[in-house]
Amino acid sequence: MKLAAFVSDYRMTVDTLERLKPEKLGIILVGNGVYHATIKENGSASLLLNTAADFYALSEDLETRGLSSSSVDSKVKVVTYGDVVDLIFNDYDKTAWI
Amino acid sequence: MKLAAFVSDYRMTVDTLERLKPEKLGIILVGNGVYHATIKENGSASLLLNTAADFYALSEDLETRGLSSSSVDSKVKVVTYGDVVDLIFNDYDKTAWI
Amino acid sequence: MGKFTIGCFASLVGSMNLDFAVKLAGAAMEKGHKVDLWVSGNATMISIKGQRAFKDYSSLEKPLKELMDKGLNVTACEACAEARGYTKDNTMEGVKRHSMDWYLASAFDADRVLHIGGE
Amino acid sequence: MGKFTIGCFASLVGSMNLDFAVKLAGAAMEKGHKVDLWVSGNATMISIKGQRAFKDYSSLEKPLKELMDKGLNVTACEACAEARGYTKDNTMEGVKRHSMDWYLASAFDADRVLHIGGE
Amino acid sequence: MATTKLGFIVQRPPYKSENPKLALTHAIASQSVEVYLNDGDVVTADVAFIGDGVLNCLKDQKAMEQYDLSSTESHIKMGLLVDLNILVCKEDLEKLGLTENDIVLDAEEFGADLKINVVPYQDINKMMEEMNHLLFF
Amino acid sequence: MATTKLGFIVQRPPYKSENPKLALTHAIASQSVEVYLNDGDVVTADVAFIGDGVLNCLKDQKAMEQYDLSSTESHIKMGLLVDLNILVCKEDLEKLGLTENDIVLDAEEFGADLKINVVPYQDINKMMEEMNHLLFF
Repeated sequence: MKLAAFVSDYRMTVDTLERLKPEKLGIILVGNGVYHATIKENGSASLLLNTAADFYALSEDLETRGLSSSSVDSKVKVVTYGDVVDLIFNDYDKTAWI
Repeated sequence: MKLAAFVSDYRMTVDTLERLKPEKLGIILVGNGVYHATIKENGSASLLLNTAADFYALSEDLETRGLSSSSVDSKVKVVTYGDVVDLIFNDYDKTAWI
Repeated sequence: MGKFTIGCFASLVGSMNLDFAVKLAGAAMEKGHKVDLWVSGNATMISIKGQRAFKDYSSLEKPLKELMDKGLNVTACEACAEARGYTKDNTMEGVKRHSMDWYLASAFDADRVLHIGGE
Repeated sequence: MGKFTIGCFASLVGSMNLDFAVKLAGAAMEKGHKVDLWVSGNATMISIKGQRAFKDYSSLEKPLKELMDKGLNVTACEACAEARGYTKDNTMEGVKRHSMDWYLASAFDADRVLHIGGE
Repeated sequence: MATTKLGFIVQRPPYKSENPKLALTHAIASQSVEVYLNDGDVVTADVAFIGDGVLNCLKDQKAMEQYDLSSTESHIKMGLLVDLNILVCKEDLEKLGLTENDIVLDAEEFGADLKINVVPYQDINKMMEEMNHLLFF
Repeated sequence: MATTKLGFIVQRPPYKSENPKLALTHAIASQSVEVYLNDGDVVTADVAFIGDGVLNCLKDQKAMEQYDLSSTESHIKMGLLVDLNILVCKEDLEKLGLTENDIVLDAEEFGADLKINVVPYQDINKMMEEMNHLLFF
């Protein structure tokens, strides 16, 4: 399957994401999930970004939190709500809100 | 200060508890916090129980979750709502719901 | 263009997951998709009428109504609503109330389903 | 015997923190303490009248009323309630509504304060 | 005549959020969905407990006695009664120090034929592949 | 004539729960509490951001533009305007790779005299010791 997984937390309380093994995985960072795209805790990028996946972060939620697109990790593509709709419909066939 | 700290989560998303340094610390496990008193993850008791503190677990919340008092770690005293009131009023002077 | 079923279980104020659901519904409709929004659990809070729009709180009555005017189909879980004291009388006009099978029926012929859990 | 101020910000159904607050208030009153219960944020959900008591959902209207009859003082944050569409008209009898300073005033002469945050 | 398969994945413990219970009540609603569909059209619901979600399956939950609230255990039994396929992750039970003795396995007292399936995670992964849509709780 | 000191400790990030904002609005309410008290009686509120709570202090939050919602940043500025003592944990800022340049430090545009105090954690610990009651958000 081609799975679009939404991450809306910075501190995750489940280990589901590391166990899912879809043929294609997209991780869409929304809500407080966007901190994974920008915060370098103790100097290191979020471990989440080591997952074998394509990464997206919602522009609107970055801006809401005072995070600029320039601080987003190079692995992560900044997208809008409209882009998220297209990702869901065109690039993936199932979704998971983790 | 003498602090009664309430823990209501199994997966904690804050590190506050390890940083508080009151003269006397009581950790009262309520809600899903009671899993710390019983679950041996990968064979080990919860790391929380290594904190220098007195531990209590709410009997009503253990029973709600199907956890028996006999499975509670020996460091933890099983208490009732009435006992919690007495702890708050008699043994501690401040509270913290972590 | 497809059918998109969004289920949301998060509260009106707080996690902003319900704000996300409403905005995503709007973005999907702009792209020509048909959208069903199912609210259950604490998300039934969005169905009550007369939410006062303070700037300090998420206030979704207005954006929801605008999207419903454009064809957004919003249904609240009846039992979840009633348990919280949201009766038929204090439900926002245009929001339907059904039992949980409505959500599954909406998913039956949906091209995509996004289920957003609760807090 | 002392004065105990409990503040709770968690939703009516879900985390069970509000169930905890109500039970703890009852246990404190049984021991002769005077209890003020402040509900703010999603906990204002407890103040709405006509919650239907299904066994599948926390239903706190009845236990709350029983405790109020015995002297429990319950006050809801007015702005938090209004933002969620809980008006004076649909508020449970006996529950007061004030601005946030009421909570601080209650804490002023409280012997103990337990503040239970939201989800 | 078509079938849509929904997979309900419960990844969190009970009583902290309403999620696990709502997963079950929604999955059980697959039994009555026909009123909205054409003859022969069907929605099926499979339920899997993974991670801390397996804690929902502990037996002897006394939520009714303590909080006047139906237990998640009783909802799982209702699920068996309406013949839902319910999977519990074996590795996650073991990780949390639990055995099949600790969890609800059947609902014989209600006359349910089906039993809980304690299975390796890879079986749950396979189930997820087979579903049309996934709902994570 | 008595003073009760309340310490508001914010330990979680903004916009995931209402907690951080409610901490500020409740702390600001210390300015109007006298209506309930006798002459000379006072309630004071100190606010501390620790752990991920320091993320509330990031500047240029565009919550109003994006979600029609006042930002936590604007609430912090309101707190300064009514002369609340607001502490931000230095170690936690550093841990998250943030500097004083990244956070709101004053509310000069509203005429506030007070500034945010970026302090070592031990100063926040000391504040907690001095308070009569603590409220963790």
